[in-house]
Amino acid sequence: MTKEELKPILEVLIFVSEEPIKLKHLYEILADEEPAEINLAVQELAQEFNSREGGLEMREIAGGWRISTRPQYHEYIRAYLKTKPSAKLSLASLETLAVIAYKQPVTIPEILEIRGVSSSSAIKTLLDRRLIVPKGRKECVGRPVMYGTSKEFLIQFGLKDLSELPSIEDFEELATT
Amino acid sequence: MTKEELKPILEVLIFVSEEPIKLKHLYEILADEEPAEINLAVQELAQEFNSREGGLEMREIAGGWRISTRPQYHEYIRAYLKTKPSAKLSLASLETLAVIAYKQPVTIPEILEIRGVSSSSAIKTLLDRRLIVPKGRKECVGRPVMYGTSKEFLIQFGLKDLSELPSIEDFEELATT
Amino acid sequence: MVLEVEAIENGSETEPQANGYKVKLEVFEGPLDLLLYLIKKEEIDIYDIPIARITQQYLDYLSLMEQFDVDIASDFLVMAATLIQIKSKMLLPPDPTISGQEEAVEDPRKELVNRLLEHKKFKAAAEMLWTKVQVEQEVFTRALLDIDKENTEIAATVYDLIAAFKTVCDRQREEQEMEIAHEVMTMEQKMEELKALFTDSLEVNISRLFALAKSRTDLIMTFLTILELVKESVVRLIQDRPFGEIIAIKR
Repeated sequence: MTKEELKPILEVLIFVSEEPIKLKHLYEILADEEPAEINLAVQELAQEFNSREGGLEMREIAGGWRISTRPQYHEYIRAYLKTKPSAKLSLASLETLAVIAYKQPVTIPEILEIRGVSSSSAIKTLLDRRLIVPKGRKECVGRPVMYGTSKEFLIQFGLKDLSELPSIEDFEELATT
Repeated sequence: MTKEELKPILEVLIFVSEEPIKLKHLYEILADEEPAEINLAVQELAQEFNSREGGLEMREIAGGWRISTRPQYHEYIRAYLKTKPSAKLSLASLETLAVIAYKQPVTIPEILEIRGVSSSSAIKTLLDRRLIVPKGRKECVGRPVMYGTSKEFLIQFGLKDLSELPSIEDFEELATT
Repeated sequence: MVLEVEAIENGSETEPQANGYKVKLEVFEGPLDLLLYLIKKEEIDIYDIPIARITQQYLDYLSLMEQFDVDIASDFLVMAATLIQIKSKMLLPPDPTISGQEEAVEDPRKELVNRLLEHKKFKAAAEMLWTKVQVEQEVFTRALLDIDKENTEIAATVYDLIAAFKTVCDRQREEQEMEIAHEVMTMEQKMEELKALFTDSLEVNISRLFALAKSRTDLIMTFLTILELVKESVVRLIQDRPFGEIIAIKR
């Protein structure tokens, strides 16, 4: 393989590696190539990559090579993290939300009964994300608060109204056939 | 900010974003810049980035921008990451997916009509692989669930958006020969 | 047609010898696929299908499937009925009440031809998707960065929601079934269960027996049964020091 053929291969390997990739690893993957040839190609590649003066740079770090962002752009990364979409839910929150969506209005003790585990922190997350709202109190001992899904819930899950929620039956036939 | 100052910042943001980053999101982070200016800078950046002919490329996919490896280097990456390609979709699943992609939102009975065969297990596979999502219910007898393709579909099939799919009429010629 | 080849390889293909001819029995996705196959094999113009001939071949194929014990899906039988219906319509003489010039009589094959063409289009579209996914499977994105780990949770769609609800319901049902199953256990049954334990070992730590209990009721039953076993002199209990472990020893 020529040095020019080697370079893009080295570039992708450096890019996909979770840790800085060591030369030793590169020799292993490219076992047909001379280590000296690989060394030279990596050096040239890094020089070319960095001469672009782009936002990314290729650096040797902790005995390996990696592609990272140049330090001067850190504030934009912070700005990105702040605006990062956070419509993601943990499995516990998702299960709790599912119970509330399908059994609403429902109280915390009832959710505990159905899920078999305490759901207080999940309820807090769902309230913070405005996916659920309190819907009055249940007329029984202790008058616990009942919860239901919000308008925000419909928006995030792309539903016109609650009747659009698929039912268990809709999916049961899929699983059995 | 000049366009030349914008480009490395955009490069960094495209790199750090886990999902293809949407222009809208870039406008939000760079709120002081003109959207038109950002659009132009992204276009130029991508052109420059790709003109290097390195192992990486900047592409518009699923309505956003991302940096990924060029397909021709996959065997070296697999050798290094020791990953296997994910299981192939069956013919039945792909045909069902094609019907959903072109006829969305579409119900199971409608898919049956076109394919002439029950597609329940294919639908289950597609749902499990997140390629399709339920999209409400059809206002007709039985209110069946309608299905459409997901963002994951665009990513896995390398499409900018649904309009990038060749029109179904383009297949007419193939069908009659 | 790569896809077709693959489907055939994956399907249960048999090559039995029938009437001296080598018959290749392919498993088709559905009746439309079978029809398209027959049309292609016979090099027939899709717009002018000799319906009697194709119907016969279609039925022959179904009976062949039957001979080899391949389950025939109802979709195939529906299509057989449709073909026979079209065939009989075509045998009917033209309605004399309609004047010949109007040409108002629609070709009975028209709807079927449209369905076949539509189906073929989607088969071609499926192939296009197959090619695309092949390429994209060879594309990789960067490795996880530290900042990704701040949000390792799962993105959710309506399908995830119903799947989560189903998981919760299944779990609840299982728990209820377990409770019911154990509540009906009588003391005699519990006695048998514990005696069986003592056939394997001469001594058992009774805290282990309590740990095996699957519900509160089961726990109480275990306790009562141990007392009964002591009363019947099947086992004796010893404790080598105050507050130490209690061991049941077979007499």
